[in-house]
Amino acid sequence: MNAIIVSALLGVVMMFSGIFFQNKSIIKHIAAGCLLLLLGANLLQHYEIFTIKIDTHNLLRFEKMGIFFNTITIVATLIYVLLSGKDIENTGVHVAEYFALIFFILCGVSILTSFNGLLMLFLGIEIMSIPLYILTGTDKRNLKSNEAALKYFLMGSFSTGIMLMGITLIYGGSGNFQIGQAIVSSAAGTVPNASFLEVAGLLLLFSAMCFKVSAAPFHFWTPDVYDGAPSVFTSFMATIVKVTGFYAFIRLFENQNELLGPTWKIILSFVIIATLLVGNITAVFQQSVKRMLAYSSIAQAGFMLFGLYASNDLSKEGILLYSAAYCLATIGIFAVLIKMKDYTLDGFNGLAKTQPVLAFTATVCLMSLAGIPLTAGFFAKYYMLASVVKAGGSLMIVIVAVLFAAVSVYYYLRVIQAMYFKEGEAETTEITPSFKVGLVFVAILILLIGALPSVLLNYFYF
Amino acid sequence: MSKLVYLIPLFPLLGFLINGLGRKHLSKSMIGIIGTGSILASFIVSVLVFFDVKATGTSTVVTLFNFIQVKGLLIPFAFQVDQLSVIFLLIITGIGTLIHLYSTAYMHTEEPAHFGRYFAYLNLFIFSMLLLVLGANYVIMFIGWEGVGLCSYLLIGYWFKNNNYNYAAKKAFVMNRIGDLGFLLAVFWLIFKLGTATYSDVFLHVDKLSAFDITAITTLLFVGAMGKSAQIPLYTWLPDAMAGPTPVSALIHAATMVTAGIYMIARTNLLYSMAPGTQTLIAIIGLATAIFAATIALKQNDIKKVLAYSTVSQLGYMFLGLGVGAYTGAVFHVMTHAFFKALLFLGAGSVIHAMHHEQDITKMGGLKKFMPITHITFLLACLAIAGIPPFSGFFSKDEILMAAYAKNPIYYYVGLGGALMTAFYMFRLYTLTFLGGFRGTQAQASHVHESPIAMTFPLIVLAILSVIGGLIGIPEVFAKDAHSLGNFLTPIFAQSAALATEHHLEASQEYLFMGVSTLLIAGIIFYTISSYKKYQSTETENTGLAKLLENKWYIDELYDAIIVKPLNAIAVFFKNIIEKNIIDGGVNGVGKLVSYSSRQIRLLQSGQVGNYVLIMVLAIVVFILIWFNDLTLSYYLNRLFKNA
Amino acid sequence: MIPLLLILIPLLSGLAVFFLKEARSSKALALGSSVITLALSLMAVSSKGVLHYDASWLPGLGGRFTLMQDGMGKMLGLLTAISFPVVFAATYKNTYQKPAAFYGLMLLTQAGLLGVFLAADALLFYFFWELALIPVYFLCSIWGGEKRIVVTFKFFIYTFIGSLLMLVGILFVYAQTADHSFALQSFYNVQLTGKQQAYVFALFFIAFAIKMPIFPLHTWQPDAYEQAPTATTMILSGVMVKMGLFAVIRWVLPMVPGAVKGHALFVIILSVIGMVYASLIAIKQDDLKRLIAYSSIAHIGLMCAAIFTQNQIGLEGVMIQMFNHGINVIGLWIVADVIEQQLGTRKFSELGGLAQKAPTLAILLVVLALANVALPLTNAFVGEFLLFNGLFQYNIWIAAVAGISIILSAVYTLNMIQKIFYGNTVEKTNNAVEIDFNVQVVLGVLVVLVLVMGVYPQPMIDLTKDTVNAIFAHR
Amino acid sequence: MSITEILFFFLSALAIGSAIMVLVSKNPVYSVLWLVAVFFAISGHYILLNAQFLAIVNLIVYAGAIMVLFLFVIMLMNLNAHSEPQKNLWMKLAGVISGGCFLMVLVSLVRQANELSNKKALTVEGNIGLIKNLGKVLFNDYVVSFEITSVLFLSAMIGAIVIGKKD
Amino acid sequence: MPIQYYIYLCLTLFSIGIIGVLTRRNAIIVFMCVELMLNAVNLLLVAFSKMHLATALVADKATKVGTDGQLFVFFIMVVAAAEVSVGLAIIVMLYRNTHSVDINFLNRLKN
Repeated sequence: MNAIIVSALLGVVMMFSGIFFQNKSIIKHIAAGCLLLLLGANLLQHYEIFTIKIDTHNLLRFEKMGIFFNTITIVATLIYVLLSGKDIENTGVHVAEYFALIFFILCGVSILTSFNGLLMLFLGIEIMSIPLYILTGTDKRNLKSNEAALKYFLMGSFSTGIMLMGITLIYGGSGNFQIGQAIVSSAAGTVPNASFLEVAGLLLLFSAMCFKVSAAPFHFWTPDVYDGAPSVFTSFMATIVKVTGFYAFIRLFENQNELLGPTWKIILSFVIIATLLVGNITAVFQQSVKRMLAYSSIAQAGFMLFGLYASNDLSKEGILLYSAAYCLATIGIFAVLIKMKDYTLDGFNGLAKTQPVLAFTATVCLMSLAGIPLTAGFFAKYYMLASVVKAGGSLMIVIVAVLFAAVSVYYYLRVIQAMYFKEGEAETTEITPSFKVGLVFVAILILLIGALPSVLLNYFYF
Repeated sequence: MSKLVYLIPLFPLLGFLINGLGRKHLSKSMIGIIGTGSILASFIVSVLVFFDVKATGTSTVVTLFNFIQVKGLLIPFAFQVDQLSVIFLLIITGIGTLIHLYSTAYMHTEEPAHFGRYFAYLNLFIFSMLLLVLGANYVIMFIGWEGVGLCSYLLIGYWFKNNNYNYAAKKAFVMNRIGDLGFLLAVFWLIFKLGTATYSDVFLHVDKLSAFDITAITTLLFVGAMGKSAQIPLYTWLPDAMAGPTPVSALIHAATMVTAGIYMIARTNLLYSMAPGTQTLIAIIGLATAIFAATIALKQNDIKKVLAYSTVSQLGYMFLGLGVGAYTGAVFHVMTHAFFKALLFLGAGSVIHAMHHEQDITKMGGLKKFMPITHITFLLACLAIAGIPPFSGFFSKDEILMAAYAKNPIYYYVGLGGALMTAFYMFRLYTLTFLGGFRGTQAQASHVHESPIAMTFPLIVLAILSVIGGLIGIPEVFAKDAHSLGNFLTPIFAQSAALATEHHLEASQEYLFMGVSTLLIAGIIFYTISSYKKYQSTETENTGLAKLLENKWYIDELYDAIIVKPLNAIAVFFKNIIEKNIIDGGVNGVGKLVSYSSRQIRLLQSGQVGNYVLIMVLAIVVFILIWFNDLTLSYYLNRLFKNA
Repeated sequence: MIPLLLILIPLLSGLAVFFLKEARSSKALALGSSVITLALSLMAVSSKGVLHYDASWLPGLGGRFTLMQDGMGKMLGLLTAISFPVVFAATYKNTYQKPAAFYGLMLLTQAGLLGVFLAADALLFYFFWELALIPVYFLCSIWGGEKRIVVTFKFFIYTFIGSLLMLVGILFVYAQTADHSFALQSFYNVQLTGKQQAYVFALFFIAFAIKMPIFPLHTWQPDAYEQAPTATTMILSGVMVKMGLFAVIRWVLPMVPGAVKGHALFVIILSVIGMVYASLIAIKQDDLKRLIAYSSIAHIGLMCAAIFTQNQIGLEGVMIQMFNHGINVIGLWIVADVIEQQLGTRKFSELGGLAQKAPTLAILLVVLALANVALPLTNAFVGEFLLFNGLFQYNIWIAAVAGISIILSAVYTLNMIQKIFYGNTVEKTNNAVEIDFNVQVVLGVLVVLVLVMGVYPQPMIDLTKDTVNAIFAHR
Repeated sequence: MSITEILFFFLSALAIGSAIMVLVSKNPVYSVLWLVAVFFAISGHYILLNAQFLAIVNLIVYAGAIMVLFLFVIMLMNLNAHSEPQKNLWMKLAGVISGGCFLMVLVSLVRQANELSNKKALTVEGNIGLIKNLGKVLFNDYVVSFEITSVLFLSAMIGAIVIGKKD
Repeated sequence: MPIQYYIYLCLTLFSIGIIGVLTRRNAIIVFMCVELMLNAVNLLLVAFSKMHLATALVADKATKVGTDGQLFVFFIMVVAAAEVSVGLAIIVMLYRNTHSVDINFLNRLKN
């Protein structure tokens, strides 16, 4: 509860900070301070030192894992603000409002990590989505940004409709807004003796959640929106918002494996493979790094879906690690990308010569995204695959996944090639030393988690 | 004394090392002394060992260390000294010494570094050859076996600036390798069945081998012998090997290395005696080679080529001997052949030396008066090889032919035909070279001279040996137990002798054959000398059979067409088509497929919200359909993703 | 402690080299560190028994930092430890842009390689497997030849696919282990059904087959060897291809004996096809590096086939041949490098007559080339003798077909010698000079090793005997 | 046929008919008006189901506020039938077919659902839809979510300002 | 009333909403169709709430079963209102820049 309340309040604080401080960079620092505050509040609850206790009438259910996930998102946001804060300032005039919206989104994140029942899920998702529609459209003069905002909004509200229909059907079947209680499972291999309405509702809900986490074939908004949105906000959308969607998704469906029967796995594998296929294959041809990253985020979603596919302890741990690894790497690479004058691959040519630190950290981030050992991304992918194997899932789908992972190496490496092996004068905007320090910190964090993932998992989580 | 046998290969090895490493720093005379001296030392030790063996009559195995020892296989680095190896030791070191001596003079025009290289190679060759004959198991023999092949390669390509020589060297090595593969397979077979490659163990446990095993092993070993001893179909390298310096031809390609096959089969005589099928094969191939090579030799004009084909032919006789079970005869012929063929080559070398590297006999003639010693020794050698009694060749060849008759009279008649051809081409060679008028250029005429003492001394020694060498193998018909070589070797061949059914010819029949063959050969010799004495070189081209013979039956061309060219074609096909297009193309194809599908799938991202929503709706419909109906699609998907 | 130090020294010195500025000091540090590693490795070889090191690493996952150095580990550790100083010394005069990065990456590669050979924990093994790959990617892409980027890219993705499949295999086995551990012993003790074994075998073997490489998964190799900087190529072909062979012996053979038996014929036939195929292609190569590359494919094919014959003689042969092939091929690459550095070409059609200009080089190369064709009394003979023996005991006909490569190897090796050294000098070789002293020394050392190992191979056989016995005892 | 049923069918027909008209009207203004009609019909259904609170809210919020907002925007943009873009026929057909598929699949599913047999929705009976009852529950059990919606509104407000305000 | 009637009605309205999204190009109309979908959902929720109430009333006369369904409708309306304000703001912004609300022209971002 701490995080929900504090983030909402801090959002209001940020709203008003715009009135009192005209200097934009002060606002950034305030935001960073507020984030630290939020982190503190969340950690207080994590270590059970001080918790705001409110009777939620069973609408929210707090568990250690969710709170830990909050910590991850808050830290990621903090890093994001520290790295890209300057670029948020440059996006438009309403800087304080942007930060306020970010805090509201974090409020939505906190709700989604603790929802109990479909009502809070719905509200959480909307609280997270509506500010995003706005953030997407903040570059008002830019037609791409406008277009992205409208597309995102239209498709987002459409998916909300689908989701609500799903919720309604579930309600019709079970009489309440909890899921998965009225379904009676029967012998393996046959269709469970479930309420038809409820199953249909679950499928609709599933589709809507797929939309939110941009799983194929509901992913179409992702490349366009990520591409059109101002890069700073793409970074935020692609990381914190996305992994939260996953967390909610898995929280929602974690017990559905047995209940929905074997057919469920087929649908899920279909979605996973389609996601991996679309994300990885399409990314190969992209010339714009930003758009490539958009597709790569779809591909990463495919991997995260394995957590849903396996749905066991390992996959929950894995999704935490995956979130951390993915957020770090993506925030890092976007922070570099934002500094580039040219977002195309050729724009990165020779970056290693002009900006060795940037190139090195970008390489670490890309390697982490590609899942190469000794980076955090490896263990993230590792957990996902391991959870499927451990759950006795199909080995075939794991093999397909690793083959696509190899494809992903192809496009990630192209950026590294451009930076290190190609001739060119990559142009960047002004790079401050503190920015470099921040990047190196991110890179070290990635490598540290890559070498000793148990530090993250055991020390904080258990 | 036999315990010191390791000294025998050690000296040449030291010689090789000193000459090889110090070739830039040593003077030529020093190199010559070291090279020749090391072999001489070996020879002396060999002689001592010989008398030791002769006295005790036992075979000794000296193990130096364990070469390879793994579970189930022990291959010691061991030497075996017995009657057979001692004979070969004497031949190798003895003739080796003479040829080293000869080389110091023959090669005197070389630069010191190359001179050193030459002697290093020669020493290395002697070392390898000694390993070959001394080894107490097939693996050590194989070490020497390949080692001599290597030295042959190095020496044929000694003048490495000439690419033709290099090709010849390569050809020799590769053809030897083909044979070596057979040898190796045979060794593997032995190890597989018996778990050992040591002679004594193999012969002790020979009863564990099935008849098929024995036939296969012996055949494969014989393939090895084919390569090394230049038998059909692997003989073509030997004539080409004449690219090397002439002493090398004398040592390697006449006296020693090419007889390794005979040594090996003689060593393995027990197995061969147990495999009559292989014996027949050997006899037929040997005989065919003898005749075939003799026909080619009839029409060759290069002095060394004639001798090369003659060597091939003589080797064929030796294999005939092995094939009919006359192991002693074969070894005997190895020995006599070593004497007279080395002599012939050295004589030829002397001639070539005198003629300033002219090798075409049609451009020689009348050298008798310029080079008396060479002439006399050469004539003696020719008589020996032609088989005129009492020269050495007569006894050894006769022994083989008699044994062949005992086995199958056809062998004898064909073999005799070969012997007649031998007489013809040898005396054609002799006549064209030494008799008649000088047909060379004026410049050559002014320079023709007898060779220095270092060259003529070996000639004289070998000539003596060629003349009297046969006396150690006087046939039984002349005197009981006169065949001292046979007696000496008895322990080696005792087991096969026990297997073979002895059927000697009647003494009268034997006399008859000897007489007739001697008369025929003498007739041929007279005919040849008289017809070629007045020879004048004509420019007319040979036709018909003569042309066929002059071009060696076009065997090289045939091999080129049926083996080399197809192999090259396949290699090119593999390289340019399979590798580039299919295998690498397949790999790249996957990459291309990915980028192609990338471009196609990308088009789905049309930018149209309507299309996006359409696909989403359809996906939902499909999901519901999959869940609620056991559609064919879902059935297959189910099968596909069933748990492993 | 020695196993840990073996990995740590190159790792730390590799990281340290990155921070050096001067070429001289980075070279010196790299050489010094590699010599220390060599000394440590010799200590390991001289010590008795199996060396262990164990530390906690991933408590939640069941992965531990476990190192084990048995006979095979000692032998390959020695090979790695010898290779690097040799390579550094032989290429001491080569100049690189950004030398610090070059030597740093090389040392990281060494750490990765040693880790692979010592790891006794599947996850750790996988880590080192990749750690060995990534520096090579950068080495080849930055300092390689003209087509380096494309070629290295292919190489990287190719091997990466393989290692990902191996990862799946590791995960699968891990899930089946009784104690949910990645430890080598747990993997050995795992009970798998026939079908599971087949899956695991396929997953592991593809990774290793790509690394070796086995026909038809080999096409990355000639390109990569050709384009990589020669110092890296030496490591690639001298040591890195051994990773595949090593891994099959260490991880596949004892873990899924049933599947190995079931697929042996298939693998052997592939290997033998590869041998003959690669040999034939080698005959037609005009490029020295590509020739050596294809020759290497042929040799590795034989070793792979021998592993799958599953008899003791063959396996002993693989052990000794892994070492020998490493030594020989590094020597050949050094020669290739010397020629390319001096004359600026590797094409046979532009070479010739070098024996007149550089007789020492010619002699050294001839010895190495003869080792390449496995002539007796060179080291490779002992190995190939045992390998063929093993293969023969498996199937006579396959051994006979494989034997063809003995002949073909003579053809292409002699071709190479002839075209480079014999004949008359041509335009490019007219002004050639004898090689530098440091290269002479290095090659001399290698040649001595070749001969010593060829005459007296027993110590090496004894060194690896324990591994072989353990594998056969396990079955 | 009871009066309830007659009302039900009438309202349903009105709702569906108006909804279709929303789609087919070329003039956006008409579409808005037809949509208002749909909302009225739905409000009628609410009343029929004795959900008085929702009926009123629906009228006020949807038909009143939201639709008027729409109407204002349309009028602001001066959109009319002439400026109204039309999709090509195939796209329309594809849209109708896929929407029809969606409907068909769900309807057939409902027809198969056993658990719905003999289930009825109370129309007049039951007073849970009264403001008093709803209010009690809302401010007891659902107070947290009610408060949380304030965050939603705040962000929507900020959004409208950020997006709508001319820089 | 049998619950099926309500389900069919609402599904029909929902599908009409979907068809509208698929067939219209005017962003405002598309958005209106989404609103139509939401309303269909609302009605269905109310119908279900009364259905569950009917079941529960048999056992307990004072039951409050079904309230949650109607409250959910309330929250949907709240959210819809918020969405509309943001959505219309976005549409207006776009119109200001392009003078069009045709979603088919929204194809600067593709592939």
